[in-house]
Amino acid sequence: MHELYMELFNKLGIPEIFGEITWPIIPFVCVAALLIIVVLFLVLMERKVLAWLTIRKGPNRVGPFGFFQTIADAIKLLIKEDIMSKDTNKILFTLAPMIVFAPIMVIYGLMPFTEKFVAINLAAGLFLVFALSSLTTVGIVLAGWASNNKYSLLGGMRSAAQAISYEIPLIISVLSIAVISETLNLSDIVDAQSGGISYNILLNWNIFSWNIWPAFIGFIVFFICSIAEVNRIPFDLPEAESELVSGYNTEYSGMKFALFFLAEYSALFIISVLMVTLFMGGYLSPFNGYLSNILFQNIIHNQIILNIFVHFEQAFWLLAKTYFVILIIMWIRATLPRLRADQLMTFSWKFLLPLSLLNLTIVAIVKYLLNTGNI
Amino acid sequence: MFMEIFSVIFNVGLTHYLILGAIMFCIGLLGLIISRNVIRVLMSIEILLCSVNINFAAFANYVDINNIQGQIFAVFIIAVAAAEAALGLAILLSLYRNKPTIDTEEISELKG
Amino acid sequence: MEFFVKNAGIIALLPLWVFLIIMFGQNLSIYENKKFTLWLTATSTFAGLICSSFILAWTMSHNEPYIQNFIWLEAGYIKLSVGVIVDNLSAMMLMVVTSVSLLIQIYSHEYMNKDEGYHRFFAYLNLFNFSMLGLVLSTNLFQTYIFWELVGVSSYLLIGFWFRRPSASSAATKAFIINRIGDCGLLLGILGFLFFSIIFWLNSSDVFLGFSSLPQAAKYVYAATGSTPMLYTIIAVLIFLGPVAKSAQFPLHTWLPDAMEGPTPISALIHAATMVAAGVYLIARVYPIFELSNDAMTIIAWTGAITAIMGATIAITQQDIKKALAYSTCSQLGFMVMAMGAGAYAAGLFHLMTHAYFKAMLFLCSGAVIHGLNNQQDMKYMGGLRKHMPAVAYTYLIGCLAISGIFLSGFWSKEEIFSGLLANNHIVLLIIALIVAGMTSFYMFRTYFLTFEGEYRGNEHPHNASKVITLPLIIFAIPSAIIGFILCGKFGLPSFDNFISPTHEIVEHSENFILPVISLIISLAGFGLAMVLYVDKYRDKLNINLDNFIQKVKPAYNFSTNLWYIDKSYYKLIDYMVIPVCKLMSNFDKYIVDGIVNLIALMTGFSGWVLRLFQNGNVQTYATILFGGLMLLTFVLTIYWLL
Amino acid sequence: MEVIYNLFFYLISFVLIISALGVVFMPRIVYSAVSLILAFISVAGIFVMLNADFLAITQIIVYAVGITIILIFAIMLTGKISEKKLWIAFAPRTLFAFAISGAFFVTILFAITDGFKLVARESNIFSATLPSLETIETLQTEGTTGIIGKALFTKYVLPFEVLSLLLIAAMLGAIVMTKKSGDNLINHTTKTIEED
Repeated sequence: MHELYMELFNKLGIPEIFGEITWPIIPFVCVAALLIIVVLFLVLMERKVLAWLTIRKGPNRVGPFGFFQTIADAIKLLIKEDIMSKDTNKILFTLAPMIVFAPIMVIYGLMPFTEKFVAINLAAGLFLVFALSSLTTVGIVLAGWASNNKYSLLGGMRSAAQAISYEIPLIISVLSIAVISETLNLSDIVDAQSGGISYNILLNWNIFSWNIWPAFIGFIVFFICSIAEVNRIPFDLPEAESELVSGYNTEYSGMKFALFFLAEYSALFIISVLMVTLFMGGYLSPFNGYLSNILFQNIIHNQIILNIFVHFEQAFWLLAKTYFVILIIMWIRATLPRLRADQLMTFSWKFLLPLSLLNLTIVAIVKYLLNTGNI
Repeated sequence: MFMEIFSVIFNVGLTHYLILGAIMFCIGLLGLIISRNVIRVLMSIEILLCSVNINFAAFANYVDINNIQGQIFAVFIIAVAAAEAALGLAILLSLYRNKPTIDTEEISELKG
Repeated sequence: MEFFVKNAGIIALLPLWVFLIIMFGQNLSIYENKKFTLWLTATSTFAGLICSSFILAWTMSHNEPYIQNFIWLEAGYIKLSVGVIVDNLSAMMLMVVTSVSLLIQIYSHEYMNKDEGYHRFFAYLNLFNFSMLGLVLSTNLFQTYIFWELVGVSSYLLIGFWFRRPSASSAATKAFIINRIGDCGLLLGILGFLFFSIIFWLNSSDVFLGFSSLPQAAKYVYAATGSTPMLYTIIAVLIFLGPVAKSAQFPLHTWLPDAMEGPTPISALIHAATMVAAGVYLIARVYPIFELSNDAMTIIAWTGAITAIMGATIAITQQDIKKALAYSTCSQLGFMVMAMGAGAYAAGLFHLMTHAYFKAMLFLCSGAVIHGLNNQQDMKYMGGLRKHMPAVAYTYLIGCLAISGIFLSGFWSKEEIFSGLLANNHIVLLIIALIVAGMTSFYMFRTYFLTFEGEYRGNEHPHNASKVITLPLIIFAIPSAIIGFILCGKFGLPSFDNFISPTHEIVEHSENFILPVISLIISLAGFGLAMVLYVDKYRDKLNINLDNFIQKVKPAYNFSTNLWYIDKSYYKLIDYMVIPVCKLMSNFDKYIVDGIVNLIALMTGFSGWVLRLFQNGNVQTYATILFGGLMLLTFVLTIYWLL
Repeated sequence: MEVIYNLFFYLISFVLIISALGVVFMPRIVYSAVSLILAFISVAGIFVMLNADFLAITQIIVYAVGITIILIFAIMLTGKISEKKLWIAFAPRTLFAFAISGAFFVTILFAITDGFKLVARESNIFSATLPSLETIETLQTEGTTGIIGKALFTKYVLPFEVLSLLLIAAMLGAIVMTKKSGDNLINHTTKTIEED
């Protein structure tokens, strides 16, 4: 791909250096497009799912079954007047949504959507994901402060406290994954989950070697913490409507609000992708090998085309698992009430943190025994 | 002659990083002394520590690439800096509670 | 059995753990039930006793000692180590210490039950056990010294147990200070010995100052100091100073009678059976050093002899039952040291063992009496107690018979001492020993008759001792009675001599029956004299007036009641010699040393006043000064480095 | 590639120096904090250029997030005062500070460049050159995490443990110092809520 791209520059007579500089930008362009599409779909999905769960109809006016509703919403947000109240801190008020949104966009580039579709394949990718996702907290706090509104400030402070508290069990539970697969590279983590537990028929299915089995407690902790990290019900205290109007984004409107909105839904998506990548085999199929190999190998004999099919299948598996997880998160939103602030903290420090440490200990012991061959 | 000097200056090596560290150190030092705001003093201390980290990482890269001991020391410094920031905030808050000011000109309890 | 030997250190460490547990936990609610402390202590000591018996059995069949060492600290080429030695000597001492201490702990539970310092008492007891067992198990002189001091500390703590009593606290201080004199000598001796033998230890495979190479080391030192045999004798005598203080030998014995201010179980355990015997034990351990110097041996023997006769003469006139027993202990220790000095190595240790049992029992009996009479110690107010507390009386009688050498265990050990003295041609010492034996018999039966026979002269109503008190007494009575006979080595029975000194050449006793018969006669004579003088019936019959009798020997009597004027002369010495010197030194300190210090302080104050001008209270100004200095330093160094 | 590397260095250094100066000279303390975030992220960039990926990420997670949030909290908790413009101090020490840091910089520069010599740098210890391409290749594909982890748990395990003690001590110290006297730490939150 890289050579093809460079050849293009050669043919057009542009110096190669521009090619070198622009080459790393291309994945980000793809990622940005992906992000927009995903968020548009997620918003629609959320409304439909919530409607379904609460026995309502949901959006049904724009387009067939209301499918174009979110596009209409997006247009509304874009052309809305951008209001900024008199006493806000103009610079920070503008900067905050960007600080929130930018790291999440970078995280998209780190995720292995298929075997090849990874914009940045880093050795310490997993670590970077958490570094970047914690950066959003700074933006939220700044947004709350810059709004010059006490509800916003409270929302921002709560968000910071919550993010810091829940990040610790989250990272410790993820640490167990690093222990199991002995790497921080996300693609390698996915690859380490292939192969099943034995060569027997059925037992060689990938589903049996997913990390969810050895680190089941860690998975539970991760699931709870990830809901808290993306500030969704029942952990949506930073933007609790009944207490804080709308938390840190009370004063925001128009494009800046759209950025928060975008960041929120893309964070939901990305944390689900991460969960799938770490615990549920990522883009791997749950069976032994890929279905398209089995289905088409007698029909298509060109290996390259077959590989393309395999890539699409990998993307399919990833998205299928991801949306399954998202569905559960939405289901939880429709079911559970909001927690109280002190319950939130107590739950994290007194329950999740010990649990995650327990999980890490168990995983480490099992790993040690496996490595020394005592089991 | 001019091109030679230009290439020496332009091609980045260890010296460049060390100079960068020195600049950062001097800025941090300046901030440490001239700020009137205690929080800004804390920030300046962080900049000082960062400048040291840059030097460590640079030495690790150019002198000790196989063991990267400089990076390990930088990790230690980062951890100590975190502890220092937390304690700095705690001291600041208890100071603020006893005497509601964060102006360094007004804090002179150490006067002998 | 190997297991117990390899882990012999556990015996010493168990009491330490118990000490820490009790000490740090004594305010916990679990300790409200005092039995918990007792169980903890007694179980640990019982475990120690079991281990010790296994170790004893092991040593019966092994001649080579088991030694285990860890390097403890290294200073240059000197490596000091701690470790565990298991040989016949330490096995015997382990057995004695653990068994005596177990019985005494059970006894103390009842004796100290009403005391508010119950837990403290048991904690100290465990500390003592730890240090004593550590002393016994030491592999080298250095470790011995450490535990020697620890033993002294626990003794100090226990003498001053009732520290609110001025007499007790001053007795504790006295014991501590006098022991310090001896320990100072011991340390100097050890250092002197190390100084001359350091090359030997460097070439030796043994640890520094290890006991197993001590004979060769002693020979080496003897050769090294060959030109001045005086020097070797001084070293030996300095080492002997330790035992002199710890075992209450003649010039430094004054602390032991005062130490009776502590609780009676302590007097029994520490100041009769074990700690004071540690001195004798040390003599046994470093015997190779003494053996080489005839002068040192003579000094040791004569010290022992003087102590023996002095203790005996003083004990005759004591009115306080515990004081009488204390001087008796003094005298018996003198016996042992005399035996050691005269070359009767095994006999001394044999007497140590038998003495440990019967003297512990005697003290416990006296404790029972004191307990029964609500802390009445004066024999003037006793008498006729046999009717009130028969078990105590009969065990006391057994003890008296044992110590006086009338058929029971003391007879056998004393007989060995006598024959040892005879075999080494110490006729003068033998005569002294025989006289002391007679006096022993006299004063012991005097205490017995004054306490248990005749009419009751006190005011308190005597009440009988409980079972917890009498049970240890009865158990003690068994070894007190028979242990001498069992180990005497005659009539086909096992020989203590063979057991304890397989490496030393055994002195062949001349098997005559005259000496035992003489000693028996002398003891019986003492017994008869005591009966005549102190049993009312016989006294009335022979028409003897005790007061008149005392008037007749007034100078001797005064000499004895005034404790040979030793204490008084010590006080005079301190008043007229030590205190003036101290005053002089104090004045030197006050005016010259303090003057210099004050001058320096003034200068510091002045410079502080100058420096204070820089302290305007702003931290950043300090930072400016600091970094300014750093900048100057960097600048100078850079210039220096580049040019 | 070399040119790009150099250009990136100058870009990041420029941002870093400007933002560091911003930290010191911004009139409002909140802007200083934002400027500080930028400085920290630039330092992370410098670390990436020095093949220190683990260090760069640690820099972001500890400095750019952890410490910055602490500082922003401090700004917010002392809000009333920090809104007053507390800028640089007009005191004699400010002049001294400029002189000292200037002289310091010149001295260090003098030392680093071996007396302002631009070319002859081979003679001193700083003559180290960029390591071989293979080493960089392996470092970039495998990352430095493994090396640092191994070193931390073998050679530097004692400092590492001491560091954990230090962190615990700092945490406890911070809690004790910020606790109001008479606070019941454990039930504080629930109690206030019950009172409400």
